[in-house]
Amino acid sequence: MAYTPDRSQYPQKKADGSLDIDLTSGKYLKLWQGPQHPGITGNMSIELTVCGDEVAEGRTHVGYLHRGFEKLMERRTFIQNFPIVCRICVPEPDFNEYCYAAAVEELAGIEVPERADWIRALILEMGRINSYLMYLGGQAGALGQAVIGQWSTYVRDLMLDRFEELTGARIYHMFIMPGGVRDNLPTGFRTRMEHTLGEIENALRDIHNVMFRNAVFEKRTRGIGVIEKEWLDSYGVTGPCIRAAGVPRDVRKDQPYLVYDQLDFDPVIGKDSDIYTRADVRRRDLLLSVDLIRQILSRMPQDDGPTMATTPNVLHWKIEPGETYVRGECSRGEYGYYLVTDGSGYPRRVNVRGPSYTHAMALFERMVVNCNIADVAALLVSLHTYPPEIER
Amino acid sequence: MPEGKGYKKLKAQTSLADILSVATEFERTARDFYSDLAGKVSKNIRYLVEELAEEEQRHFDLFSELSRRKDIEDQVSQLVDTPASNGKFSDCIHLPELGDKPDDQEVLQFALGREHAAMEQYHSLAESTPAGPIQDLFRFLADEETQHKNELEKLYYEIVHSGGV
Amino acid sequence: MSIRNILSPFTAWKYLFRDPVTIPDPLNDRPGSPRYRGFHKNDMKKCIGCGTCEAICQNGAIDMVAVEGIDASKEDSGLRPNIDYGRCCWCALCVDVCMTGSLTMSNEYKWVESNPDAFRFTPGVDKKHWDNAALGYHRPDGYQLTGRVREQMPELEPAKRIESFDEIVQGYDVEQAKLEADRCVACGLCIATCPAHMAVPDYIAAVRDGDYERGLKILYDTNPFSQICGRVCTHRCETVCAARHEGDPIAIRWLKRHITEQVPRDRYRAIIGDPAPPTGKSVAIIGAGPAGMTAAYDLARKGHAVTVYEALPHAGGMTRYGIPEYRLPYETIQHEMDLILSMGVTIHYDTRIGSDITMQQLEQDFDAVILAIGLQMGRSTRIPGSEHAGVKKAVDLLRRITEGEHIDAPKSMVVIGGGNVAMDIARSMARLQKQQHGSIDVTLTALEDLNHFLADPDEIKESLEEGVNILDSRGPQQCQVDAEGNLTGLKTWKVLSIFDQQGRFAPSFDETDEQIHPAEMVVEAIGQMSDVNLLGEELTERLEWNRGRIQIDTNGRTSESWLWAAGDCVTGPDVVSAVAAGHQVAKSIDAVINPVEALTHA
Amino acid sequence: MIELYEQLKQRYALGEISVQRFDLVFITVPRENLASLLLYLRDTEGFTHLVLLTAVDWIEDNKFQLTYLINNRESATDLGLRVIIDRDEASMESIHDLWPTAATYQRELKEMFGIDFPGSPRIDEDFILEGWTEIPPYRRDFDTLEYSRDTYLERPGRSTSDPAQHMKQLFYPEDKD
Repeated sequence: MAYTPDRSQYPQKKADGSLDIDLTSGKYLKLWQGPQHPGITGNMSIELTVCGDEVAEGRTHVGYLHRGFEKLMERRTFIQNFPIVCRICVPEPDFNEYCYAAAVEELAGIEVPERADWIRALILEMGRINSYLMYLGGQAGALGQAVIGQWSTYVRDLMLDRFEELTGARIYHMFIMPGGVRDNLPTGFRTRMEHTLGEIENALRDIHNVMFRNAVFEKRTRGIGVIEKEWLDSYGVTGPCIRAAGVPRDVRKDQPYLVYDQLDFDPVIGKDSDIYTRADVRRRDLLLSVDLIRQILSRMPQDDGPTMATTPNVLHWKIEPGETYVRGECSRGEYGYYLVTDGSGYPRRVNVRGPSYTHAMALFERMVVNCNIADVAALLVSLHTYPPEIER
Repeated sequence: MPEGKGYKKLKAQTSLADILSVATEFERTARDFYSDLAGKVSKNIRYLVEELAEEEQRHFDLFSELSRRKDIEDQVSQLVDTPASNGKFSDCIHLPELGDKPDDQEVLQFALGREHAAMEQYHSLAESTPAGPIQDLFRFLADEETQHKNELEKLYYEIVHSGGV
Repeated sequence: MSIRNILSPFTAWKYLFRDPVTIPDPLNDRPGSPRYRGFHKNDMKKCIGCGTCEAICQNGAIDMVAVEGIDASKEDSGLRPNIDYGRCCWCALCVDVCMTGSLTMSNEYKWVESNPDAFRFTPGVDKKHWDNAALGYHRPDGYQLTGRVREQMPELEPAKRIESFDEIVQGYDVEQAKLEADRCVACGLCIATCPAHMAVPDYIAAVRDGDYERGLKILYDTNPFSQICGRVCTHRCETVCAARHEGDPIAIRWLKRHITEQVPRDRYRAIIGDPAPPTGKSVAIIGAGPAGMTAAYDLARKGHAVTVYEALPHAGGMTRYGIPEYRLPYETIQHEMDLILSMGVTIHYDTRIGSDITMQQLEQDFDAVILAIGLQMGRSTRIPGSEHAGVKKAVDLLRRITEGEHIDAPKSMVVIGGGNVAMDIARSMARLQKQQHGSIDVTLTALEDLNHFLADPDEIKESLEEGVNILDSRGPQQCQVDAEGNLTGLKTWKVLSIFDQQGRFAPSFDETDEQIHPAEMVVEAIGQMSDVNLLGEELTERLEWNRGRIQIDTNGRTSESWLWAAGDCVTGPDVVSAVAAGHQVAKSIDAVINPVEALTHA
Repeated sequence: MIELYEQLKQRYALGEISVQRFDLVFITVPRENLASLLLYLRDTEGFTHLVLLTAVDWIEDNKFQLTYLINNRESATDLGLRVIIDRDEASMESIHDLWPTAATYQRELKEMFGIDFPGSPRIDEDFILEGWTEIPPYRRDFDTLEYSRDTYLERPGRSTSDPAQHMKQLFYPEDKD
């Protein structure tokens, strides 16, 4: 059982309910975690006000990585935007490519070849696996288990090889473009992918044994960092975070996109809503992705047909006025693009909704209160946040 | 051009120098004819006639030079190797009477007729002459005229058969 | 918590006995995948310097630079993409959009330099170790970012069009024109090739935007024969179009026509605008064809008093008297001419210089004179029998048809010639035959083989569709006349070869392959010449000539300081070249007769 | 979705509706109705998930469009509420009391578009841009290219040629226009 202290005294509150933190009292201390800190996820920092080893207040600071993508996109043509969107999320860039392409296709009225939908789903699941593998290393690392990161990096690298041979690049794939995908699967891809999936399953067995069936890990994560039921809607919680709270929300199932309505799966859920459960939901979701990839490869059209729809000449492609929102279920939750067009050759507005935007800001700031300093890193990682999708 | 007479005259000759002198005479007459014509035709097609006169002058110079050379036999057999195609030409074979004011097409047709006649003449001379330096010389002369005729023919088609819009 | 969860982590020890998974020598043992988007390659033989790669690069990483040793030509700007690897993100949009497929990527991804400027390089020019890499990203088959297929032009069906002289080409509708205009990548390679240097990408952009008034303004800035050129231009622009490398060239001519059709005719004058105030200078122009009327338009717009002398009853020159109405309706020409005349141009029809007025008179009365008399006289083969009354010249017949004269169509006829004039007369006579006899019997013989016809491929195709019997590689030998003196046909020989190695005419014939083509009429359409008799002997002698044509300088000025010459009579047959020449002489004349004005405008 | 629209119309003044997909509809609503509409939709109609809150700058009309995208997780449908507000001294009522997470969105909108949400927690705190002195950068009249030219050095030594201009210089330089 986790230790449950009496929270009634700290931090003290003012009459209006806000925290009464007087730094000169000597009771409180400012503690910065990040932007350079091993216990931080990417380029962000958290400003902690601690009382003893307990956090009284936490503030997320972002802006170390702001590139103004949404604004940049307003002065690039619809095709020119396709290579830049992937940069909004480094470890899992494909959702940007997919959501952007799908939004453009929807507003431009372009029908994508079915083959491209299958390949898109394949890529998104491959990206999800990579994202989870990176997370597992981070989650374990936040609790001192460096070896997990080494194992997951190895199998992730194998998946990067698959990305490289399919898309022509390892990190920024730039393969899903408005109109479809660039190409069919290379010859022999299925065999090599099957080998990679096998390696991933092996690695996950080891990770399960060493990380999850581990007394230390359990002690540090069970009952800690619980997302309360009533926060789920207040803080826009999605993805494994909401599924670990027992709510079977998964865009792939709820509002199936691409070919997900043709695949057999159930959303992976947990019930305790703590760090351990979220990690476990992600581990099982990873295995689900392995299964989905196998399903996709066996069910998709086996021949090499067209993968791109005919688009207008991309050099002066204009789209009628309209607005839409396209979402997908990424490894961290709901990823979505809100696209507004005005009849010109450029988007009027693009807004990127990354799950970290709510998770790492308002939700984290709520959750970190009363948290033990030593658990902050694990808590933050357990929300699986990627700062660039917060500030874009 | 008095074809029969020239043929007889050439055929009668046995010495290389004499043959050359007759041929030289041919070219001189032609040059003088064109030079004379140049003054008569309209200025816009004068270039054609002047070019023809120049060409004949070139032949004339060539023959004059040949007849002066000591090593003429070697020289001729060397030159004989140059092959020249002899494609048939059609609507220009018929020699028109050149009036006072011939147009470009008439001038060209006339010139082509002349070259053709000369070419045939040298060919037949060569055929009725036993192998040796004299035959080689006729062959050479025939090739010269053939080449010139080919050039003129190209010019003819370029000017007359321009194709239209 | 169980004992298992304490022991389980120790399974990690098994990794002690595993081989490392890292690649021992990644610099050499780790080639990029076959479709890896590595360093760029550019095939110098294919690249045309269209700059589309630069246009699509969202990083601004590409500059188009002139390269030593690569000369520009009409179909190649000579520029080559220089890529800044400090900016490139290897998205390969440049490869995808490349109009010729010259730009590709290798699977090489390692490149070490100490000089950062070395990473700005011109692929294909700066030799790199990956230039011959077999693997790397190429645009996959069937994948396209720009349209490849030309919009089909609606046309009358052959059976329908042979019934009358109605215009065959119907013109694009707005939807089609937008789609066709959309294919253009606006590289502008075509501008240099267009004799009038029309701003092609700009007016195509106007079609895309649906802004036809803007389009019309752009057209008439450079071409007062836009309606005419939109129908019958030789469209050399389309032969250098970047789109032709991996698809159909843009239908530039049809788009021009489309603009002129979309603007109501009563709006033209207002869009083009009024001419400048009068300058008090005067110019005479001989010949109301494209060259003469273009010069008239330009000079009148500059405020000069322009008088045009036309020997025939209508303006338009060869566009009217040479081109059949099914290709170019007379009322279109008339509208174009009226527009030019509305700029304040005076025209005297049925007035022949040389007989009605002399050149000397014009020299005296005007500040400058332009000779734009075209090529009105048909050439004859002068084969035996060609002097027969049944042997006609195509240009004469076409002129008579235009004038509305009744022509007795022969039951059978032969046309000699493989150019557009030959097609025009064959198709015109076929229509008359159809009207008068209900059936068509037109044989067309040409020296050239079908692949070397001077006529446009469209003309050949449409002639065949309309029932014209085309016999290629036939050399005319004789017009056959029977004992009663009636023309009975044409004798031809087979042409074995027509060009020599330099591509010059040097036909050779096979006499044994002789054919007689029965015909009541033979029409010669082998070429045209200028009727320069109007100059008079004295002026002819004074002028300098260049191989049969009046010698002009680059501005179209002759050796006589008051006389300029332009159009087919000096540059050979082509509408748009004549328009260009018209502009040229107008500019030159304006600079000479109105030097101050020209200077301030410069 | 159309039924919902008809039903809402009985109670609220609504603007135009655009049906984008069977599961996505945008409705323009007057700003004064927004809060009560959101409350109703959240508590009664099941639109419990605030997907995003963002703005579009219609500078030509001198208006901002605020888009409140809410999602009904049970019926898997999305509803976008568009509120058009004045661009001058732009200000809007905060909805952080309905969704605490909205405070983050509002803070960003304040910074990036200059739209104020009085009462929203930490609304004046810098979000991404510390020490920003220019106009709010996501406004259409902020020119990113100009800003980057003013702020950063161009790499020297680059120059490019337009193919058409280049060919003109080579083949017909005498033509002026």
